[in-house]
Amino acid sequence: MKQRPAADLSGLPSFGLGPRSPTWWGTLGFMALEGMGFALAAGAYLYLATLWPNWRLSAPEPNHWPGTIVTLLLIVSLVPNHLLNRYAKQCAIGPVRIGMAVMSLLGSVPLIVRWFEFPALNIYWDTNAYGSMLWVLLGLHTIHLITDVGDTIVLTVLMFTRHAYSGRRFGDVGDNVFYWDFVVLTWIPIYLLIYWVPRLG
Amino acid sequence: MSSADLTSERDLPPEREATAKGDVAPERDGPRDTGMDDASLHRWLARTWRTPPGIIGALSSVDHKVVARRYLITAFGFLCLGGLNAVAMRIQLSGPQRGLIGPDLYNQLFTMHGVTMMFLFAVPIVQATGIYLVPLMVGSRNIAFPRLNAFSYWIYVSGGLFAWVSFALAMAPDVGWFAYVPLSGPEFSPGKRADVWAQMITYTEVSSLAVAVATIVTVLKQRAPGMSLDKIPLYVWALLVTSFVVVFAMPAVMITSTFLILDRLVGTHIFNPAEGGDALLFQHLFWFFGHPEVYIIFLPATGMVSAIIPAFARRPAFGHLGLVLSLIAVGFLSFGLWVHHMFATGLPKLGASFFTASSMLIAIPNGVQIFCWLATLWDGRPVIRTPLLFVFGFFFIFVIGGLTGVMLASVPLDLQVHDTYFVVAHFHYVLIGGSVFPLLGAAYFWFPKITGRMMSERLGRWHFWLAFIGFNAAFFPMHLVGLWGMPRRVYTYPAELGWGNINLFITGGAVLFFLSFVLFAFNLVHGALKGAPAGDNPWDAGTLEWATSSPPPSYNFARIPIVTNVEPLWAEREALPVATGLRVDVRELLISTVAEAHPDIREKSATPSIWPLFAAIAVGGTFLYSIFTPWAIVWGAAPIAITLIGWFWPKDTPEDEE
Amino acid sequence: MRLGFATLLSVTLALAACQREERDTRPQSSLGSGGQPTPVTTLEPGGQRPSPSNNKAASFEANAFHLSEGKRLFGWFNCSGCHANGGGGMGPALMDQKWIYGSSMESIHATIRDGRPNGMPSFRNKIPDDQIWELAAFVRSLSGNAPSSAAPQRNDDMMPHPSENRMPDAATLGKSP
Amino acid sequence: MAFAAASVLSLQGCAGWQSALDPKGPAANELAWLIWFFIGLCSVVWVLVMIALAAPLLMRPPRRTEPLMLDASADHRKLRVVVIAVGLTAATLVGLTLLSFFANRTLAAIGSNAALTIRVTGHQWWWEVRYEDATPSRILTTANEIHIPAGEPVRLLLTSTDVIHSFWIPSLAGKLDLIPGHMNVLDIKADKPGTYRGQCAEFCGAQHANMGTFIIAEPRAKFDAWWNDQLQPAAAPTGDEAKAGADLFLKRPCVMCHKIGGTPAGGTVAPDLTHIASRQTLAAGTLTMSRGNLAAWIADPQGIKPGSHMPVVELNGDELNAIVAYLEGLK
Repeated sequence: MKQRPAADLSGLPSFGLGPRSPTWWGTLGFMALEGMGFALAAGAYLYLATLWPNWRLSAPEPNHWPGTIVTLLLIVSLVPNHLLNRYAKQCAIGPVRIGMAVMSLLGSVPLIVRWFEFPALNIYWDTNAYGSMLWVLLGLHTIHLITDVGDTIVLTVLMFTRHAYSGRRFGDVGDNVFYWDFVVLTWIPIYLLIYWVPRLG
Repeated sequence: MSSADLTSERDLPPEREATAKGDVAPERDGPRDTGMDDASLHRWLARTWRTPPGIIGALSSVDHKVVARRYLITAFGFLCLGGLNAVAMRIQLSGPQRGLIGPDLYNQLFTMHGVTMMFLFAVPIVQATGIYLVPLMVGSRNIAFPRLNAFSYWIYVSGGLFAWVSFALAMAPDVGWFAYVPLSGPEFSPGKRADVWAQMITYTEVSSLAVAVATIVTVLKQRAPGMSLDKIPLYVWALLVTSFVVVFAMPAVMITSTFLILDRLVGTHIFNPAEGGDALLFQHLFWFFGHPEVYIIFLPATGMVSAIIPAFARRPAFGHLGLVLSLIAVGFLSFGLWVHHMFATGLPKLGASFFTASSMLIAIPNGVQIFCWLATLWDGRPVIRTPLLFVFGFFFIFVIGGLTGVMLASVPLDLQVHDTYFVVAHFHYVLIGGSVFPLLGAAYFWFPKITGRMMSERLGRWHFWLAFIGFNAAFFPMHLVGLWGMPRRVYTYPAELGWGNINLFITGGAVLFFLSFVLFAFNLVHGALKGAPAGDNPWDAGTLEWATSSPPPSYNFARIPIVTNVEPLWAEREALPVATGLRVDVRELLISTVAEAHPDIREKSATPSIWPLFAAIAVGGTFLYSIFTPWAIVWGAAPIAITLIGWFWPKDTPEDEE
Repeated sequence: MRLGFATLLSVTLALAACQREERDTRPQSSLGSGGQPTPVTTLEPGGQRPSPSNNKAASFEANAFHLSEGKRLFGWFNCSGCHANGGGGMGPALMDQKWIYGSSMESIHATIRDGRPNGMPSFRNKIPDDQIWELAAFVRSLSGNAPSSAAPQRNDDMMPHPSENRMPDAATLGKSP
Repeated sequence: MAFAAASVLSLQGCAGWQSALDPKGPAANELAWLIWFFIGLCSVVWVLVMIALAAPLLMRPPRRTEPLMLDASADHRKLRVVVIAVGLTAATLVGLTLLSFFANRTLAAIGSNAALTIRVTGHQWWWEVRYEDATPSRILTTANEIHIPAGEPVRLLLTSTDVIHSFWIPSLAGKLDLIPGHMNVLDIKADKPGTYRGQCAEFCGAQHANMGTFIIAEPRAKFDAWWNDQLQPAAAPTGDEAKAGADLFLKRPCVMCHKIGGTPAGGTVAPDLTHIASRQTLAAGTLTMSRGNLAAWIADPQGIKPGSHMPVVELNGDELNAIVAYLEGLK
């Protein structure tokens, strides 16, 4: 089919940060489907919780301290997270490298505390449905945490290599920050479901 | 809005960064396509966008057309396998107390028929047509996240292989395609059969979720300049809405199958009524996905009908806005009516009547679509060709299916027909009528674009009438035998109930219907080898995929077209306005803003890579191993991490460095 | 390369899976053949009973269908009346590694069929031969001696002990679930 | 065309044994009327849509030449037609929803004052039936066939001990699932005496196809006589073959699962055989009761219902005859 040039795109930039870049939308897509997964797991938990008179099915209360510590750590980590985001927008390689290192650390520490959270539930996953749901919710978020911290560490290593000096890398850092907010956001309702809803029943 | 004023200063995005920012290395500029003659432009772009030669090259291809062709062929293969299942079942049911197939094999057969048709054929094939057509229709050079798209095919085909190899090893699931607990639970389903069901779902859902995310981002961010929201073709709208339904529905079945595998393998009690669980929780979780699933299969078919009718009615679709809004309405409402699958479980009647209302409500947007299509056809005598014949077949059959659906939506009536052959007739009418007939029409419609050759019109008509008569002969009497009390999924039935003759008639129809697919397969092969050359636009249709050659080159468009109308080729008859300025030495495509599709970024597109295949093998192996031991997740984590790092790690190609 | 890997995988799967998944509901011995050997004495020292070694045991001990049937019959025939849920009561415990009359399929089959001194009744004509093999296979799985992919999984009831597919092997107690 | 042929087929097939179109109870009547009303209305709607589809072909309007050249007034007329059609569709759907809602209400009112309560428990591939009564001595347990007084509402309490089944007698009422961990209530009423067949309607494993059940509606007097007769212990065997059969029953695997009232056999995991000969069918509606079928079922249950929980018991010829003779006596 015959063509006639009618617009010139040569002046356009070769990368974009935030919602201008498709990877940001891809991250949002995966957040939507993982968020839906968490919502359904929480829905199943509440379905069973409202089915039985005493939801703990005569099991002891979970010890909420390790969970509370993880929650505080995650909330605290939001501050450096957004500082890192500002530096990523300015594509400043120095502060971004430091920020990524800090975020890798602030990602790994909750993981270590999370190791002690499982025994603090005071119940095994195969004791009853209450125990199963606690382990399922905590397990889902732990896998979520591990994959994202792994991703952050790999990106941190990448930012210290010669590949770091590209606009797309700073876009990736921005997306990682965006995803970390999501990981922290999903933990809050799950934390309440695991440690405080059983105390109501 | 004519294309001339598009390039005026006002329309370009506000903050245009001319200079490089912060520590970003300046882009090493390469030759541009501005002012380049067509021959050298084609030579440059063909070399930049070609799929590397050889086996490894083929396995590492990320061209959306190559991946889509593989999807289409694999899905058609599974359609034939599922069809053979159906014929075997029908022969066993052709008379009372037949001894041909015992209950154990029959239960595996009908489960594999359902699983293959729903998870291995219907969803993948509609998404595959989307993978092929959406980038072409929005005027882009490749799908967004091309490596994720390649990965999704490898996961899908290993899931299909996993299911059918299990069937060969007498390990196929035998608990029905929706595998209710406690029958599929740990106590009543010994061995690994129900685990195969649960894990096969995980494979196919990971694959369709990946495709859905890729499709959404392609439609939102990679549209040609000028293709604002009101100029997006209806087929692309249908795929966009379907992808959103996939993103919000598929996690439900992944949660359901994960909970089932946890109950079976590590002894959790999520569905154990004696230890605090509940059997109905499974049904709620499954059908929350189950009903959107059938709309995931149906909505792309409405997109195909919305593409075929305007081409043969020789006018843009009537009520474009009405069709788009009803697509979105069906997408939302499909999440609100899953309980109509559970009317017979003894739920409180008031709750059930709410779902009667919502099930009836969804018939209204479907009605709007039907009436808008009919109105499009009223505007002049349409050109009658095979694709339009299949659309007429779609109208005839789908409306019957829709109306029996309205019958099923009423709680009291459903209690008489639930889980009987009336329901089997209903969902075959809406699935085969609603999705397979438009799919066959789409095959005849886009076959010339995919292969560059026309399919034979004569064989096409023979195929249509054989399929139409065979389908109705097979499935319409099922309404009767269902009302006569024949339940679903029975491997045989007593002689004195008088269902023998009508079942024999149904079996005859089913064989006829199967033969029509044999004829279709012959027509496909014949067309591909000896079909008449098709040229760019055999049907003189209006959307962008007809602007490029057939089959399209690896880079789709030499220059990105500019869109001025919802049917661009009809609006710009003499010459297509195009945008120039993209680099030709590196894989580059245009990223545009979401609402108005203003050109925004010259984004690099991922180069071919073998890592998606390795990642699929690692993920697939972990899924397979995890039905034997929960430690598979731990042992599988390392290979998955390694292959993913290999996939994303930049490789010094210009695409990765800019 | 992928094709080779796929066929190799399916062959290994074929051997394990076919054997685990086959569901033959018809007994090997046809009607009235009555092939049960008559015991010579009622007493026998701990260990192997000299019964003809037929391969019936092999087709039962690793078959998921027969193991699950064995678990159902263990409940239906009220074996738990004396053996509790395997922990032992009036009858000896079946989950530990102590076997008074031998732990092989043939020995357990003989125990159920001919009974044992101190209270184990003889179910000779009371339970069809195939079902005795199924019960024997299940009893072995109670102490973790059945392959975990074929062993029965949890019941839809209150849980007296971890399901058989997650039981550590009583003898070694080292095997992970 | 196909629709016309099929509707002819359906008319003669109305009097099916197990058919929703052959109602014998108030609930099924209401539903049959509802089914025919929906079929009629939907057929009219379908025919209208087909006419609208065929219009452009039959009336042969001129073929369009320029795709984008649209006639605004014609499009406006089309818009009006589409809006009217959508309005009609919405109205019809609201009407059908209300119709279903009211049908639901009349169904609920049918069994509200049921005097008799029967607990039906679903097992893998047979139905355990237990008649509840205030005085414990009158509580009766039987299997697969449910006798009810004709003309009176009966309350069925449905639950299951293994997988999900679904209790469905098409000519009396809609179906209702039997779910482990749940107790569902189904009220049924048979207008006239008669035998109404039903079948499990939720896939429940290997023998889902052969899990039939019968509702036998009888006049009140006959029903009470049947109940009292069923409460009696098993009839003593007469004739030495039957005596040998009774003795064999206690020596062979039968005693491990089945119960015969008045004898040491007390297994409750399988159907109660105290009055087996008084039932019309065997093996959950799979075989009609006769000496030949009784012998065939005992000799080779896995041939008739492969996968059923009844094992193949090794009996030689005369042992089989003895047991059959004994069981035939248990009226």
